[in-house]
Order: sequence, then C-alpha cells, then structure tokens
Amino acid sequence: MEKKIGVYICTGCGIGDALDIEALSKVAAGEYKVDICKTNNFLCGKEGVELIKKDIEAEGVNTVVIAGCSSRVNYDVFNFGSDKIVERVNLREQVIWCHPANDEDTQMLAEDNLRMGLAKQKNMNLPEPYLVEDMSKAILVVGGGLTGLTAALDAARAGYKTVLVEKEAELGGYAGKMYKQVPLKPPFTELEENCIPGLIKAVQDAGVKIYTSATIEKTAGAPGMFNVTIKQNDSTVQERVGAIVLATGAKPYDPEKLAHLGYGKYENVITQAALEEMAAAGKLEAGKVAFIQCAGSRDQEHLPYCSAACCIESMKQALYIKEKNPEASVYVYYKDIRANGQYEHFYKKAQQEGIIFIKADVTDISEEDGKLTIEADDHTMGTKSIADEFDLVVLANGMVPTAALGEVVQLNEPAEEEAAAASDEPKVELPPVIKANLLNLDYRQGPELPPLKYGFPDSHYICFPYETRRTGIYAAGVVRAPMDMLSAVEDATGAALKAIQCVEATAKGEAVHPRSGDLSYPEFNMTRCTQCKRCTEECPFGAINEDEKANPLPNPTRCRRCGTCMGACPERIISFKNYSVPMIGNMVKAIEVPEELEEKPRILVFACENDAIPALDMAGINRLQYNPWVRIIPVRCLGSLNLVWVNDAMAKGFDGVLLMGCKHGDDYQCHFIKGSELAEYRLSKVSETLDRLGLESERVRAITVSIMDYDKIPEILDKFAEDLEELGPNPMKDFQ
Amino acid sequence: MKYCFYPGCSMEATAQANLKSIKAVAEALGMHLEEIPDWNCCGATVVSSVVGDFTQQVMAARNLAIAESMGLDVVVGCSSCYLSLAITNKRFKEDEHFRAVANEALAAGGLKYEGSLRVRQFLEVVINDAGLEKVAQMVKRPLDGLKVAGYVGCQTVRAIPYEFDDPEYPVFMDRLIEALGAAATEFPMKARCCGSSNALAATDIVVDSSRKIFASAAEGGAQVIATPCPMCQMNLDAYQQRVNQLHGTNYYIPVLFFTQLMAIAFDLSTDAWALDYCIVSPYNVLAPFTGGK
Amino acid sequence: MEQKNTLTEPVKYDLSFAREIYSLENGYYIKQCMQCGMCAVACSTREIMDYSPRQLFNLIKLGKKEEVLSANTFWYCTSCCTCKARCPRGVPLVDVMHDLKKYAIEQGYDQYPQAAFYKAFWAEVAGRGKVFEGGVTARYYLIRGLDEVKKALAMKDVGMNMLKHKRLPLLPPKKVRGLGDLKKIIHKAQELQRKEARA
Amino acid sequence: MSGLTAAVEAAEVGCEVYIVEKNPYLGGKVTQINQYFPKLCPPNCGLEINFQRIKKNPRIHFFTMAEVEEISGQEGNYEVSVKINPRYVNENCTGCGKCVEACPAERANAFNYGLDKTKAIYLPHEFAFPMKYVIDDQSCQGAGCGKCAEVCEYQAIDLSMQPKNVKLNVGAIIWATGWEPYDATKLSYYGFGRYDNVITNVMMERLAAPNGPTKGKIVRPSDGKEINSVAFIQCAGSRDENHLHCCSSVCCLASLKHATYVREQYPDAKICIYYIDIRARGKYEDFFTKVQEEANITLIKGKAGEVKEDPSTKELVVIAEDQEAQKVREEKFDLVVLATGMAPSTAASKVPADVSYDEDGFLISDSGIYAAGCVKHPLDVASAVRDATATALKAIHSTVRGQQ
Repeated sequence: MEKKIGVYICTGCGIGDALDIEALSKVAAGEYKVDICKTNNFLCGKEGVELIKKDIEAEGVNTVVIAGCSSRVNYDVFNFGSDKIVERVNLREQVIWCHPANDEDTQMLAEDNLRMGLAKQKNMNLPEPYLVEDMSKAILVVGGGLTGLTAALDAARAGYKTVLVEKEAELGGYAGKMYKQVPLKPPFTELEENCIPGLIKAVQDAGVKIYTSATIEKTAGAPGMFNVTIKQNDSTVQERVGAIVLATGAKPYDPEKLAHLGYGKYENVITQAALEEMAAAGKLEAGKVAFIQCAGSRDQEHLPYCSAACCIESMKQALYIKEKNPEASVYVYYKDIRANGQYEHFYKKAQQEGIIFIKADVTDISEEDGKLTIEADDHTMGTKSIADEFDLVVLANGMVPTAALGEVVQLNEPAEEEAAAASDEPKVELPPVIKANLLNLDYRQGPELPPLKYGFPDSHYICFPYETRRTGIYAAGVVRAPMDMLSAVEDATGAALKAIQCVEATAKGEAVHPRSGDLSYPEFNMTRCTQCKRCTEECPFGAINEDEKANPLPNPTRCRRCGTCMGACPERIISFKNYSVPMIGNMVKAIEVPEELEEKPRILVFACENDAIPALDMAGINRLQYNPWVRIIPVRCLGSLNLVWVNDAMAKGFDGVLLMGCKHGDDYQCHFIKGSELAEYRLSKVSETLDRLGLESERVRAITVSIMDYDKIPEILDKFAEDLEELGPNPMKDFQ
Repeated sequence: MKYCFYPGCSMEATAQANLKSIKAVAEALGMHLEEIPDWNCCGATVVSSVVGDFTQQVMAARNLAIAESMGLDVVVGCSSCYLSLAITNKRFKEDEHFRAVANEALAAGGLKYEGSLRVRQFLEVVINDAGLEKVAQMVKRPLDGLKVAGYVGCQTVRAIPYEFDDPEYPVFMDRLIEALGAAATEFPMKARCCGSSNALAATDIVVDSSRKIFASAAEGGAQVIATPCPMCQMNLDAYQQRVNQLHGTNYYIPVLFFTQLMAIAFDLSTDAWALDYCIVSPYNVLAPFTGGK
Repeated sequence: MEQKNTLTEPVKYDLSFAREIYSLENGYYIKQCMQCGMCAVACSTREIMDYSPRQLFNLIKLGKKEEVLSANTFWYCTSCCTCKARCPRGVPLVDVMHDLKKYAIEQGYDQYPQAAFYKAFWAEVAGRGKVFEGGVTARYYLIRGLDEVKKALAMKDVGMNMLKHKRLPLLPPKKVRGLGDLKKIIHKAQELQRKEARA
Repeated sequence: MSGLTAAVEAAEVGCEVYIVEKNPYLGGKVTQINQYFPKLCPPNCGLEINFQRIKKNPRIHFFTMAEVEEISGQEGNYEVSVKINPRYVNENCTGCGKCVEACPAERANAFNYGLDKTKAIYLPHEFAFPMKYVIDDQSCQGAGCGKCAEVCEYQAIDLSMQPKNVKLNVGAIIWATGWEPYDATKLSYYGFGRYDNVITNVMMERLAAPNGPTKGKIVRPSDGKEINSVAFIQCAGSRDENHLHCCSSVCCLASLKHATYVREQYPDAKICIYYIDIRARGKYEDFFTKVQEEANITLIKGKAGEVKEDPSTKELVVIAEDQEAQKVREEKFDLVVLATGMAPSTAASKVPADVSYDEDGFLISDSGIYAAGCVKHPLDVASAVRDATATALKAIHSTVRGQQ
C-alpha cells in the first residue's frame, strides 16, 4: 500500500521538558521527510487523538508513528483500525524516566529511537491472513475413557462435529471397568455409581462419530486441515479434522516390577485394577485386607512422581471391602495421605468407617498357607510392626502415561551428527520423541507430542496448562499429567475448549496462544533456499516439514509466529509481512554511531518482547537510571535473532551487542520453548568469526532476564558498558 | 434482670467467698438471682469417669429440668458446674436422640427437660447483660494501680469454644478488671489448667501446674490473681505455700474471685468482700482500697 | 520431654481391642484421629504423661491393650479441655478420657489414686446428691489404705489452713430433698446407658 | 487469574466477554505472589501475556472497582447490574505519578498486607493493569485538600466522582471471585497478631517479592533484622473442624517454595516445616524431593501445637510432637510462617442470585452461573487455570442452549 506517514510527538509526562522537541521533529520532518509531523502535550487525551484522527481522514494518513509512552499503555487509545499501521516510539519509560533530562546523550537516545521507529515502519506491511482451503472445524478426540468421552461430549455440545477414536472394542477405558467411583461432588463422602455408561449414552446421543477397535495410523496436515487415517479392524478410514484432543490415558505401573512387595510371588498380592475387577464381578470376599500406597510411585527406582489418584482410590476400594463385609479389618500403609482439597472429607469418612491408616514403610511381605504377613516400620509409633493373617494385599501401583510407552527416538539423523561433529559448529538438540503409536504424526520432528518429563506430554507452564508444542493438538487427562478423576473431567473440558479455539482462530488465519490473534505468518522465498534444514530442525512447534530434497514445506496453521525460522535462516529467505530481517537490519542501520573521537560508545540491545521489554519499562516506571549509550530493539523472541543483525551492528561500529532473553534450561521461561537458547547457540557461532576479524568476542553477549529483574537492569547495562570501555572502541568505526 | 442461679457444691464449702460476693455484686447490678430449688450436684468432670457421660449428664439435667419451669437463663458461678451444665444443655438442644433417651431417664423422677434454657457463666452475664459501662459507673473505690492477673482458667472458656470468648486467649476478664480501675497484667497462662480436681489424688499435678501459673503471673508483675473458678481459687490459694516449700520460691500472690474485687470496688459490705476466706492474706496488698473498713 | 515408648519388640496389629474401645460412649471419635499430635502439645500435664493422647490412640489401633490400660495418660487428664478445643478432627478427647477411666476401672486397672478419688466422689454424690469434701476425703483414704494416710499427714498444713479460713465445713450439706427421685433417675440412666451401648 | 483466564479463553473462541473486578487492577491474588511453584517463575510473566491478549482482543471489556449487585433472568439471558465504585481518577491519567508527590495522606498498603504504606493516591503496583492511579477514599482528605488535582496537568483527578451503575445482558455468568487467606488471629495458640514475628504465608510472598515492602529482603518484622531460623506451620486453619474443614491443597507446596526463598537469601538458616502430611501430588513430588535435598531443611511430622514468644528478644518457640522421634520438641526461631489456608470468597460475600454452596462454603456450579477456580475448590494456580478454561466452555454451552 502507498504509505502516508504521520509522526506525532507527545510532549506530556515531562517529555517536553526533558527533550529538545524541535530537534526531534527535525529528525522526522528533515532526515526522514515524513508527510506530517506534529507535537501535542497530551496526545493520549481527547484532542491529541482527534488531531491524529483528523489527519487520517483529511490527509489520508495510514501509517501513524507515535513518539511518547510505551506501547504497553494506551494501546486502546491509539487504535485506529486494522487498516492502519501504528508504530510506537518509546520516549517515556525507556528514555526520560531512566535518563537525565536535557542531556545530550538522552537527546541522542530519543532521536535514535525515533529513527528506528521510522525505519521500522518502512518495512512494515499490513498482514494478510493465511486461509485454509476446505477448512475443517471438526474435533478429533483420541481415547474413549473418562477424559476422552467428556471432551467429545463437550465439543459436540458446543456444536462442533466430533470424532472419537478408541482402540478397545468397548468405550469407557480404565474408569469404565470400575465397580464404583470416588465422589466427584459435595459432600465428597459418598461413593458414586460409575458415570461411564451414562456418559457413553450422552456421547452417542450428541451425535459423536465413534470408531472403536480403532487406532490412528497417520495424522497428516495441520490445524484446520488434519488428514487422519484411522485403522479399524483391517480397513482404514480418512477423517479431515481441525484440531485434536489426545486423551489416551495411562496404564497402571507394571506390577511385575514390584516383586519386592510380593507381586507374582503370592497370588493374593494384587493390583488396584484387579481389585476393581473383583468388586465389579461381585467376587470380593475378604476378612483382612491391606493396601500398600506408593507401590512404585514416589520411588526413584520406579516412578519418581506421585500418581496423584492412588490415595483416594485406595480409600474407595477399602470402602468396597467394608461395604461387602462390615466386620472386615482394612489397613492402609501410607507415606503421606494425599487427600487434597475437599477429599479431606473422604479421608475422614474412610476413618469413620473403621479403615485403619498407618504411616509406615513396608519392609517385607511373606506368606504362610495363603495368609499374608506384612512387616513395616511404623513412623507414628516409632516401632517395627508385624501384621499377619491378611487374605489380600492390594498394591496401589500408580500410573504411567500411554505417551511414555514406546521406543525413544532421537531425531538428529546420524549423518547430520557426523556433519555437525566435523564442522565445529554446535548443533541444536532436537527433543527426543517416544514412538507411542498414538497419533503417528506426519511431522518432520517426530510422530508424537514431545514429552516434557517422565513421558507426560504436559505443558511447561503454570499459567498456561494447555500450552502445547504441537499446535492444534491438546493432551488431556492422565496422559498429560498424573491426576484424579475430578481433575481429569475438568481437564477434558478445558482441552475441548482449546481445540475449538484453535479451529476458530485457524479459520480466521489467526495465531493461537501466545501470539493470539496475530495474522502475520512466515513466507519463504524458495528460489534462494539452500536446503540447510535449519528452519525445519529449529522450529519449536514442528511447523515445517521437508520434502525428499530437504526443501522446507511450511504449514502456516501449525505456526506460532515466533520467527525462529526467520532467525535460523542463513539465506534470510523467511519473513513476515510486519517482521523481517531487513526491517530490523534497517533499524540497526538507522542508529547514528558517533565517531570514535567523540567517545560516545554505542551498545545495541536485542530484547525479548515478552519479558525483557516489560522489565525495561518497569525500570523506567521505577525511575532507575542506566547507561544512555544503549539502543534497544524489541524482538518477538530471541529465536528470531538473525546473525546478520549482529554483523551489521559490528560493521556499523557498535561497540557491543547484548541479547536479553528469557531463562532457558529445565525451568525455561521462553514462551517459544527454545528461542533464547537458540540465540545463544547462534551467537557462539559468531564469536570465532569476530575473533578472526580481530574483534573481541566479549563484545557480543547474551544474558537472561525475567520480567521481575527490572531492578537489576541498570547494573547489567552499566557493567556491560564498563567492560566495553575497557576493550576500547570497536575498530570498525574507522571504516565508516 | 432475673436469672435462675445454680451455686454448686463448692459454693457451700470451699468457695463461700464466691457465693457471698456473687450475690452481693448481682444485687448491686440489679440482677435478681433465683436459686434453683433443691438443686443437686452436676457431677462435675468427675462422675462420668465412674458412671459414664450419659448418666452424669442426666444428673446435671435434673437441675435444668427443675429450672425450665422458671423460664429464666441459668447462671452458674463455678466453672466446673458451668462446663457440665452447658455441655448437657447443648446436647439437649442439638441431639434429638439424646434428648429422647435422657428424658426417658428423667421421667423416672417425674421430670422432663425440653432444652429451652440458656446456661451462662456469671462472668459473661456481668459483661454482656450488665455491661462494662454499668460496672464502671458502680465503682466507688477505683482499684487504681492494682496489678491484677486475670486468671480465667480453662473450663469457663473452653466448655463451648467461642461461646463468649477466645478459648485460648480470653480478654473478657481483663476488660472487667480495667473497668474496676485496676490494671490487667500480661499473663500468657491466663487460661492454662491449675490441676483441677487432682488436689487429693495427685497433689504433684496441682503443685506443678500452680507453680507455672504463679511464675507467669509474677513475670507480669501481678499483685493479685483474680478468677471466676472455685477450683482454681482453691488450688492456687491453698497450695501456694506448698509450691514455695517444694520449689524454693517465695510467691505471695493473693488469689481472689473477681467478684470479691468487684465487691470492694463497688464499696459493698465487708461481708461481701469475704476476704477472711483467703488463705494467702490479701489485706496488705488491698490496703490502699479497703481503707476505713 | 521424653515420652515413654516401650514398644521395642514388633507390634502385632489386632483390631479386637480397638473395636471394644471404639464402642465406648465417645470411642467412635477415636477413629477420626489423623495422628497430627496437637493434643500432645495442648495437654497441661504432658510432661508427666507416659503416652500422649495421640500415641494412646495409636496403641489402641495397634491393639496394645495392656499398654493402654496401664498408661497414666487418662488418669492425668485434668479435663481442662484444651485438647478438645484444639483437636482438628473434632475428637472430644476429654470425654474419651472419661470413657477410658471408666473402662479401666471396670477392667480392674484402678491402681491409680485418681480411681479411688473418683469412686469416693461418686459415692458421696450417690448418697447425698451433693458433694461433701470431708466425706470424699474420708472415703478416699478408706479405699487407698494406710500408707496413703502418711501422705495425708504431710498434707495436713493445707488442711489446717482450709479449716482456719472456714473452707472445710465439718458438717455435710443437707441431702437433696428429692434424693429418692434422683436415685431413680440415675438408676434408669444407667440402665438406658447400657442399652444404648449395645444398640 | 481464574476470571482472567476464563474471560480470555472464551473471548478467543469468539464470545463477547465482560470482566467485573472489584480491585482497581486485574490479576487478583497471583499479582501478590512472588514466584510460582515448582518453576519459581514470576506470575507477572504470564499476566503480561494475558494482558497482551486482552489488549489485542476487541471482544473483551472490563470494569475495575466494580461489583455485581444484582442478577436476574435465566440461562442464556441474564441481566446483571454492576456497581462501579469511584476511582476518583479518570481515563485521562497518563500514569506520570506527579500526584503522589503532592499527596499528604497515607494509607496502609493492602497490596502488601499492611506491611508498608502508600499515599492516599497510589498505583496499586508497578505491573498494575490498567496502569492508572486510584484514590483510597478512606484515607484521602477529600476536596478540602485537593493537592493532587492541582498538580495533575491532565485533569485526571475528579474528587467528586460518584458510583456508577451499568446493566449488562449476558448468556452465562462465570463467578471467579477466588479466595481469601483464613483469618490467622482465630488461631490464638499461634499468637498471630500478638507476636510481631509470626506471619502468614501470603505475607511471606510479599516479604520475598522484589516489589514488596522490603524490596525482597526476608527479615524479622519486629526489627528488620536478618533471620537465622524459620519455622513453617502447615495446616494453620486447614484440615481443622474448628476452622477450614478441608485441605487447602496448595499450602504444602507454598511452604516448600518459601523454604527456597529463605534458602536463597540465607544459605545457613535453619528451616523447619511442621506437617501432618506433605501433599505434593503428581509431578510436584519432584519439587518436594528437590527441597528435601537442600541442607538444613528439616521436615517434622507433627502439627505445631503452640507458639510462644520471648518478649525480650521477640524470639519464638514452636512446640510440637515430633512423631518420628516420639517426643515433644521446643525449638527457637526468628520467624514463624503460618501456612494459612484458603477460605472461598463466597464465605464472606455471597453471589447475588439463587445459587448453592457446599459445606465448606465453596460455590456450586449450576447451568448458567458457573464457579471457576478457588471459589469452587481449593486449587493451585495451574489447576485453577485449567478449571477456568473448562468453565469457559461450560459457559459457552449455556449460550448455545440459550439460542435453542
């Protein structure tokens, strides 16, 4: 579109008093010859906004550059419709609130910020949404247990075509085989009739398309356009769906591994699952029974995690026994009773029914003519204990997610490994994937959801439990994390909502969380592609497949718009309409780097929009002062950092470059998983190049900052500035 | 203000000072206390250990049954009696089955109790019905500067927790002490047990418990201890000397019923002050306020 | 304080004793104990108790009849109600202790002096409808026997003081007029109590 | 957090959403949390993203300082009357902060649980969204003073502002008013309110927060001194027939997290956690394991029974029965943190509609009016968010049914 630019400089909040506004206007009107450049002392006020609106109507301004406060505020006031480009230049939080007023350096900073804004808008275009042909809004639910049935029912009730695939001949899963179930509603004291039969009927009535004895042979495509091959008996069926809920549940931990608790050795040592069967079959006759909690769970030798449901499940089963035989003696050996929340009532109820709870570690189980004896260390009495005459010992043997059952595969093919080893470049580790035969994704990055820990394809986020590393595919229930039935039901409904959300966003060409609503997407100029595979390997969401010639095959609806591919591409052939390598490059070039003798070093900071930029704003809001030589460029994610920017910066004579990104490692904070890590790894590649050029590699650094680190920002920047002063100016300055 | 009054056995023996002062103070505050005719022992916290809670509560209920016809709140001075009557009453109100069975037993004596009454501690009645303002107005001999440890004891506040004060850290008594012009001292043990009925069978318990209470009161700089409870008063008063002997301490803290302090402050008759009943003599400490009588 | 813990040899769990205790008037509540230990701290005589209430409830659960009935725990309970007010599981510990005292006496575990005191006290109430200190004391020493009288002499200063200050009437209070009815009521109550226990 | 999540998730499906918030800012309790367990990451990070989602989404409308006064109608068609209390600061506010310099009056800072003070005109906290100042009319000296209005260059201050009332027509209602910390003064045996150095877990969050009253330094409230020892008392009010009957399900992990706060600042400090059961369910077990491996952190099986204070040193003594050792321990500490539990907000302020509550006072969902988050069950943040997401779909079902 033909751009008509209006620059509006706000002089309010002390900007006018701290800066030479005239000089600032000259930058826009003079250097950049913008059509319109106006100032106002209260731009976010009614008149201020009117002023801009008038120019839009009368003068046809379609690109508005606003120099004033941070884009974190007044986002609503300065919204002039989706057909206008609005660029915000930060003069308040990141200039006058953290630098001395009427100071030469502060003024230079303000002018550079304006230059960057003006350079940036040059390369900015209005994004056009990517729209799927033959879009499907259907929801596929994989797994017909409690979670799957609930998700399917809730999706269908919301008016979406829903397909349910269950590998067994019968729907219902583990919960379906239960005699009764734990209370799911207040007062949380009464056993409830199994809800599965009713749920199955509701799912059928809701018109869900059901495949039983069916597995998924292949899941190809992307959100809005998944083509799923379902294998039922020996025939296969194709279904086109928009999003997927993975609800394949968990399996009990293999009791064969619990020989130390007598399983396999004594036939009356059984699992919780076996007890459910006995109860359901009405074959539960026992006078003295023991439950052993954490049989496998909370055990570094077996399952390091807690299986979450076993405590209340054992209480329930103990109550079965009491129901059958009120005179029965029932003991529960536990580490901690984890009847969280309102299940405390259930715990008390179990006690009232005469079930005996003993905090103890079981040390030995033995058998004499069919009766079992348990030896334990009793922690509440500080003694050894022996209890005998047990008819039955039930192991609460925990759960293992179905996603964890399969061969673990590392996706960097050997050839590449060697290549990597040969060239001394470090290599990106692709996350291992477990071939669990659940979805069989036709993805460059493996056939299943990448596991987080212990094989659970869980979200890494506390605040975003449905964050997924495969767009449009949401894990729910015990396949996602250990949980009780009450949680699983909620989890199913939540996942159904996320799936619905995904198809709705995809239909509009919008991104899903975290850049919800973003219409831009990466476009590839294939003519210059060298098939280096970096984009296909580094995309954190497996959005890009490869053809046999290793050409990238982008799937825009899988894309989360982080720009990691753009940063990875050595040929710079990947760009977004409103975010591209040249755009940032031009911003770098727009900054004025003074001559060496002026002794005004320059530091370029690439800062992550999600955490580092707000932290910098906070430093301003708290009026923390820091070095004025820094020039800050926000990036979507450090993953989008393209090395050419660093080269440009050094060539232009910047004395140092600093990357501010999110924490990585096990507790990573990057919302695009590996962004900041990738940036650091790329940086490690530049360092030698720099050394070769006789430039100290210390000039280019990456650090991690969290949104709460604002108080540390002055120290970080000042320290870096000092270090650079010691190194002396960038020799490249002379070649300007 | 009319009330049914349940004195309890100790008031006729070890705690006559309590009875005298309660009656006088009540009258002064315009409360008419009508003694429950032919009342019997409530069983305290002892009897149930021999005959069980149910029988003990039925015994206690006999008094309530008699009182019910009078239709007045039942006021109790003794903490132990208050405990047993209050809990019994609560069960009659809340537990239908218990009420039915208990009435079956009462019927054997031609009685019946519907559970219509309120059972209240005299201390609480003074504060809630008469009110601290009224009390302050009545003061003729302000106990200025007298440092009093308000020893509520255990059963008064824990019979029915939060019924009228915090079961662990009560403040009612302190407010009352202040209303009399005296100063309520910091006294962490104000609601700890004195050893109760163990005086005879396990003196060591009483001695040991009392020692801790004296220590706490002394640390707060108390000159006298004031209590609503006959049992507490007896243990702390009668065994103070013993504590000193056994522990080489030399506590000298007179122990009075709060009603005695009220009687003095209100300038009622010396008979109502009933100071002669105190084993640890309070005369010196109280001299500044008892002058002229 | 070091609580007594004689359980050196392994415990054999046995619920029959526990069931007997759980069937006492307030025994039902013991089942709700979640072994938090609040009572152990709340107790005003905890220093001299050999088992804290929590431990005692645990022993009951483990079926240690002998340890439970010979424990001093419930005898040293002063009914101060602190534990009862604090117990997070709403166990009326004081009332449970009353039950245990009664049960212990019935089982012949009445060697503790408190047992004698309670019997003496009850005898007074049953005979007069009111309590007379003098009577209780006399009966107490009758039950405890001579050696106890030595202790009494050591205590006589206390007694003398009480007398001196008119706190020990020499004559008992008047009998309750309705004593006959009261006795009928008590008799009936006892009968009903036994019936309730069976039900 | 639950309300925010439910709103954003529903709006991103395509619904029109109204948020009614009684605070002058969005985000609720999590804005006062320093770090989340088990990742020890800052809540403001996730909040920032949610606020971005709100900013970008034209379908979300919100009112701060607002309360629901009346609800009429039925599923699919409710009329909700909302009272908007005066902020005394209008939309002109640019957040420049000049007013604060001028304001003579002070108030106890509720955001920091009264651990420090702000001026009567104040920004609730740095990350406050919307970033507008607000006046506390309880402590403001009113028009008579008016100093803030004088210095404000943008006519943003209106001391005569009156409550407003808005009517909303909606298809479904999600009630996500969350929880309140249980009143620790009711646990008199722990001495909260009498002993300066006995604090609650929510106060601990503020003490450890960089934007808290001590700039993140954990010290003794009595004298600002550094600490050598801390005790954490679990189930302070929870799992208790006399207080909160149910388990609050987050306190164990919160205290384990607080132990890491202390450990980070005081590598040698003695840390004791008194507990009945450690309820680190699911993968939280890893966090529990990690904390146990820390040196000098002792877990004591036995609920703390009592706290005593030495009036001279303000030191505290925690008395508890150590069940592993079979003895009652008395330990000295500089600081005692009560793991007070969650009381549903509906225990204090009910929903102005015909709804039911369970015996713990939690709101029971009904088709049309749904409970989400901690007003429904005691939940940790991740579970509350999950629950809120699910509830958003249930609300959408109501609108679907409403149209039929």
